[in-house]
Amino acid sequence: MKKFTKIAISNEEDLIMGKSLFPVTCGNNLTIGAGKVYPEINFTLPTMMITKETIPEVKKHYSEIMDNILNRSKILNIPGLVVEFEQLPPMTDVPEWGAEITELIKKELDKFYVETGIPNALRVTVLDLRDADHPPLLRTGIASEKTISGFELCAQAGADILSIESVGGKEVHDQALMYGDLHGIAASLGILSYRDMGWLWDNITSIAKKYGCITGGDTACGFSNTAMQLAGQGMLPNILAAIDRAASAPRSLAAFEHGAIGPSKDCAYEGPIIKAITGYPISMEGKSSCCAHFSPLGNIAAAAADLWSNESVQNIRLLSGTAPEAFMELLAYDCRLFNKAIESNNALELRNLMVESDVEHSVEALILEPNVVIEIAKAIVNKESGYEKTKAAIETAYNSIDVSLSNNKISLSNTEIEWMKKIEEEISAFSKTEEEAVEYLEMMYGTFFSSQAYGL
Amino acid sequence: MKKFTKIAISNEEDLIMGKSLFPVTCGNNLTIGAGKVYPEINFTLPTMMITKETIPEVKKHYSEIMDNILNRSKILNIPGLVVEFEQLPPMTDVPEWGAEITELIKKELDKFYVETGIPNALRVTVLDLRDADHPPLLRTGIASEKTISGFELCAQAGADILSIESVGGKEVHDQALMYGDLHGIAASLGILSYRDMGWLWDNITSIAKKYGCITGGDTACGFSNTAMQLAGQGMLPNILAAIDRAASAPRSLAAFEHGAIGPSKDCAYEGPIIKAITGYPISMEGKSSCCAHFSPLGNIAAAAADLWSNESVQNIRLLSGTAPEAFMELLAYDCRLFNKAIESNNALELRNLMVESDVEHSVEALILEPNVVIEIAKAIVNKESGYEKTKAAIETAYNSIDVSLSNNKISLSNTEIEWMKKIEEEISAFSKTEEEAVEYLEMMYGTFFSSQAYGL
Amino acid sequence: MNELLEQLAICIERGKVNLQSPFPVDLKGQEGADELTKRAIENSIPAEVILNESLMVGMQKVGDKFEEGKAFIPDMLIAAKAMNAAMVHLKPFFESGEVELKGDFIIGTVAGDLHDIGKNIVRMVLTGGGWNVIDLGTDVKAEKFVATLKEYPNAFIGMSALLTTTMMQMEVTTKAIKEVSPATKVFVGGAPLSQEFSDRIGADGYFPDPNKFVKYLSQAI
Amino acid sequence: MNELLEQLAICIERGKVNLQSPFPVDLKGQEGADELTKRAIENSIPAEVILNESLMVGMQKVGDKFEEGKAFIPDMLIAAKAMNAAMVHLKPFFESGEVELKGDFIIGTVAGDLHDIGKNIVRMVLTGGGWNVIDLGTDVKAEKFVATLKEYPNAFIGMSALLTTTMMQMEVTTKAIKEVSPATKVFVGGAPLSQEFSDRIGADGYFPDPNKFVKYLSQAI
Ligand code: B12
Ligand code: B12
Repeated sequence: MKKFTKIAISNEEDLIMGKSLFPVTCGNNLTIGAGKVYPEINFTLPTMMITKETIPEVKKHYSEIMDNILNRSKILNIPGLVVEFEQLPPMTDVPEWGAEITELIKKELDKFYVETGIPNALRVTVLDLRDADHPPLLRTGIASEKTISGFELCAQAGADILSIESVGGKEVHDQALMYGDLHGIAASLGILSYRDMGWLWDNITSIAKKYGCITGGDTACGFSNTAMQLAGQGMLPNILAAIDRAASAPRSLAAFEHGAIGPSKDCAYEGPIIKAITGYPISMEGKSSCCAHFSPLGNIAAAAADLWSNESVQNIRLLSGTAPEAFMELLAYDCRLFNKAIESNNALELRNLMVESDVEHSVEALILEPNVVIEIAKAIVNKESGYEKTKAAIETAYNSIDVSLSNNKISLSNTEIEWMKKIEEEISAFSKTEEEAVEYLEMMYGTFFSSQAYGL
Repeated sequence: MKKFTKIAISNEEDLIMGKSLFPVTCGNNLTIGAGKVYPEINFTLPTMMITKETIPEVKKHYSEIMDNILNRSKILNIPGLVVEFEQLPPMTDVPEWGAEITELIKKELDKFYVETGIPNALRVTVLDLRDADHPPLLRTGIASEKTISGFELCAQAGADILSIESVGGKEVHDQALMYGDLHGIAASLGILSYRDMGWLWDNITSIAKKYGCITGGDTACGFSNTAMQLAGQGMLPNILAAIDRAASAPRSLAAFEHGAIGPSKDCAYEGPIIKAITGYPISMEGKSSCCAHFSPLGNIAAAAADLWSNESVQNIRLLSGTAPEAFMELLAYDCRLFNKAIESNNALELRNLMVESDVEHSVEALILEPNVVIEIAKAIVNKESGYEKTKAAIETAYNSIDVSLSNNKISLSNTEIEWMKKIEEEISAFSKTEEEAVEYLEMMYGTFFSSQAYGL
Repeated sequence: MNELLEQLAICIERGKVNLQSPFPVDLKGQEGADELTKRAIENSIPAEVILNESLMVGMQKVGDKFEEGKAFIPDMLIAAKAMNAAMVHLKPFFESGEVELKGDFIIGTVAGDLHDIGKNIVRMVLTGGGWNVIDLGTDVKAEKFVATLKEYPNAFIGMSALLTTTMMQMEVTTKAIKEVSPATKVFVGGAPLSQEFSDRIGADGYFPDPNKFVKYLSQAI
Repeated sequence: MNELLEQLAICIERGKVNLQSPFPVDLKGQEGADELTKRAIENSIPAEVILNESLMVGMQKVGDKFEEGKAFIPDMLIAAKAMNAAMVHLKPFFESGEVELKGDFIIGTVAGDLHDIGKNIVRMVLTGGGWNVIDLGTDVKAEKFVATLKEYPNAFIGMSALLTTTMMQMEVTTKAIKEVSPATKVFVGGAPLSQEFSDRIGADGYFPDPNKFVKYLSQAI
């Protein structure tokens, strides 16, 4: 296990788009994080079933998508490209299907490279099937085996970058989130998720080594993006979602402690914290992912991005053409702007504009402000265990919000202010030790999770 | 008729986003072109028929769209908004339908203003029905009457800004374009379109005066955007499309000579030339309109925009929500960035990044480079008649391309270079007088148009 | 209203379960729903009065606040917890004729889909609205819905799906249900859906908003 | 190949109509398709040979260049003009047994829709591919398609639509056609369409690319 005891990027001016300390080279000659931001295009099926009978139709969709996005990439003369193939449940459930589609996409990318010389790489995101059981077994059982074999087969079939949106600890986090139980949130992320990430990423790393793939990274999508969605719909306080984001960083960092080297996953909005700590390149999504979900982070998300993604869009027709092709165009133009700024030494100015334009509107954006990111990153590396790191991240995030409130840098509704007080109280009542915290989880959420699944 | 004999914005640094010389105030307290860029959101129906029977369903779509975009506008705390209702053929064909939908939208906007205080305005774009006849009669006949009555009824029903994508001269321009006949292009735009615009906009202006609406402006959509689409699909040379863009500016300027005061129409990519000449605010669309059409102008289009639009998107479901709501979010974030740049005195830097990022990739973008825009604008105001203006615009555009080629600022395929020669030759053979040019049109395209329709 | 009942209503609304519960902060160390209900019974206030004039009033208030954007899901859940603590004491009094429920509602996320946050919220709102909710969880096959319907023949059915590739399971399931019981009403929800989709698959309605849905249901019966 | 025929092929490919025509610039003042065809006939080269070994070769070349992205629509149209100038002289020789066409093709933009640029391109490519195209123009009602089909009973039919609100006219029209003539093949095109849409409305195929469409048609007969 790799320990990050000090942060790689400590100057906030260096936490910037297109530049990482340890660029990653993969696929067809694509180097990520070395001075350019590339589009990472994502897509999914329209309304249809995936069964043995429909597999030919499924493949036809992926072929059509590839034709369209590569056509647009060529016309717009993009400098490089990552394509993400994010699997849907049946594609990992029958891992051969996932592998066949991986092969199909990879072939198209190889042909495209020969024809155009445009560097590219394929990220395959295997589906984490392991939460189908109640409580999830995670390390054992058929769902776990299939998930791992999904990685194996896709690596073999040509995946350049491996990723997953893993779910360990989510069964508890979901509950804690709904009750706004910050202690439960901290313990589920800092202990359960953190432990599962270690186990899972050791496995992924060894598969990646075997086939020469890149270990991209994971995302707290099921955790803090769920919180963000719920806050966006008025169901949770925004400050809780903001703090949940910070709390999820140690969990996502665990992938890197266990072999990941980036580019991290697009929907991991905790990416900048990971980048500050590790120096590895990250993928981010913002306004360009309006097709997949709404968010208060449209511009600020780009601040430190090395890849710029649209998260996902169905293969349906818009007026211009298919939706994947349309979003390919959007990403290409955003990246042109980022790269022109980098090239002309204006990246910092552009970054600051993007940051400032969102921070004044949202407490969730505040957490991604480069100086706040660096404070949280520092707090995390100073602590030993996953639980300690998570508590430190929460405290730092809370303090940043508190200070910004006093400075009138941001403003919150009275309902949210009430929650600030509640959160302050909860923080001061956090269990001191990991053992106590586990006891708390067992008392409150014992029926939802199995200790063995986490090696506890 | 108002004559523009010198250009309003002669310094290329002043041709910039969010700032016009003559801001326009309209609707619910919205001032356009006075230091902020606002979203102009556009939308259309999904696949369905418009008949008496479906009108209730049609209205339900528009209500749903309004609910969604206003909800997103409020969440993202936008500073102001223009909604464009662009009519579909049956809505002008039965002008009452268009008026009823206008009323429905306007009511929602008024309510939104009361609730949120966010300034807003409604642009109604009436459909130009006049090209249904062959050859088009334009000034007479039922199609013409209905088109004009569309304006009358919508103005009455609450439209704040009136616009149209008018079609005079298109019946000839379409033919000339397909043959790559630059002389035909120049004469159809400079004589036929220019004359029709005068007639049409006198009419629109008098209706606007009667009801206190703003006369927004017209667009050469059916002319140079058609050329851009065809060039984008490899059917026409890009340089021809680029030159056609410049050639269409005098035609679109005619609206302003006959009473328009902006904001000009979003799909009028000739907008910056109009803004340089008149000083009135303009609406533009770029990467944000990837839902409606592809283009080589994704970033540069924003350079001088006062409104920023998505052109059009069907009311269908994406993964995030409906497509109009998703594009509302996209526009809101782009505008946040523009406005933050303006606020912090960085607009010029941002503008230059957006300009430069596209110009190196496309000759069509080159025509929108601020210094080229100003040259073309100067050439136009120096000439007397529509035909002279158009020829001057073409020559100036051609020269700019030629110089940029020599400087290696842009590069073109050999096939395009061949066309440069052909175009040079054609320019030198243009008819000297308007009479000769009309004779040429009659000889080449006599069956397609009627001289009376243009008062010739 | 009696001062005690007023205070109890506040405990429900604010989610103050009992003396020990640390939240809300400003009520720390004070008695909660648990103690106050016990006391009300000791004071011989009739159970119906406690329920209708205090507990329900508190729940209603937090529900209203939620609709106005002045409370969140956790506030509602915690209020429900306080309510439960109170109900423990009232239960005996409702022994025979328990509070009447509006009806049965079977809910689940369709086969192949594990997204359940939306579904859980719908369940909560339905429960709060007085429905007896049978939650089949996630990844629920058509047969399971049908089998459960046999147990609760008058139930309404609600399905949730978040994936474009599981939406079509709703059609399969709706057909299976309507085959055995054409009169059963089937409702669908989930981010990628629309009314048009509901119509297409033969379901009885699409609702994006659980509160509006519950209101609609109440009127439907 | 004979030098004269080679030169003639070049005139077709490059769109050099006759001596007077100013384009292409580098052929200015030289003879064009008109003069060279006359000369070939004078030299007693058989009409079939002129057509097949020269004119068609030139057209083929510009077509190939277009597909490779090395020529544009105007290049094809101007080549077609040169071809027409040549054909004037060859027509008499084909008096009785004219060049055989592949078949009839009825095309039009559907009712309510005036977008015709795409449709015109399809027409051009079909004509170039040897089809007898009957172009009904824009805003074409179902009845008009049906009436024209009576005149050309073996024709294929192609419809174009660019608006989401006129797409459904394609269904109306397809139904009307299939009712009177179930065997008639109906094809659809236009930016907002898809194969799925074509299937849904009962048409026989959707083609975004006219060249691929013509190839498909040639194989279909
Ligand atoms: C959170 C989330 C997850 C969490 C789920 C946690 C959980 N326990 O549910 C996790 C991380 C596990 C997850 C996993 C996956 N997800 Co997911 N997920 C989301 C996300 C971000 C939010 C969903 C959510 O909870 N919203 C909040 C709730 C409150 O809203 P809601 O569900 O719509 O419900 C409301 C209404 O719809 C309504 N409602 C809902 N149901 C019903 C039923 C009735 C009867 C009624 C009346 C009303 C009603 O009421 C609710 C309250 O208002 C969405 C993004 C999005 N734009 O929606 C993606 C999303 C749905 N997921 C997506 C994908 C691809 C996946 C995965 C395949 C990812 C992967 N490769 O790993 C897996 C699939 C897992 C599986 N087998 O199902 C895609 C779907 C793409 C597609 N093709 O459809 C989305 C759109 C994200 C994206 N990529 O853009 N996901
Ligand atoms: C040019 C254009 C116009 C021109 C039309 C000029 C003309 N003579 O055709 C003008 C300005 C007149 C015009 C008017 C309108 N337009 Co218009 N227009 C366009 C534009 C920009 C390009 C269309 C085009 O010519 N493309 C180039 C050709 C070559 O492509 P194509 O038609 O798709 O054809 C190709 C293939 O599809 C295929 N094909 C086509 N037909 C067939 C048939 C068969 C059988 C086969 C096999 C293949 C095939 O082959 C072709 C060659 O590759 C589109 C934007 C877009 N994204 O498409 C909007 C667009 C189609 N128009 C739109 C609108 C709204 C309108 C108006 C209502 C605007 C208004 N309010 O004034 C009016 C309606 C007029 C009417 N009654 O029909 C919308 C449609 C929205 C919707 N709801 O569907 C679009 C999408 C623009 C937008 N707003 O986003 N338009």
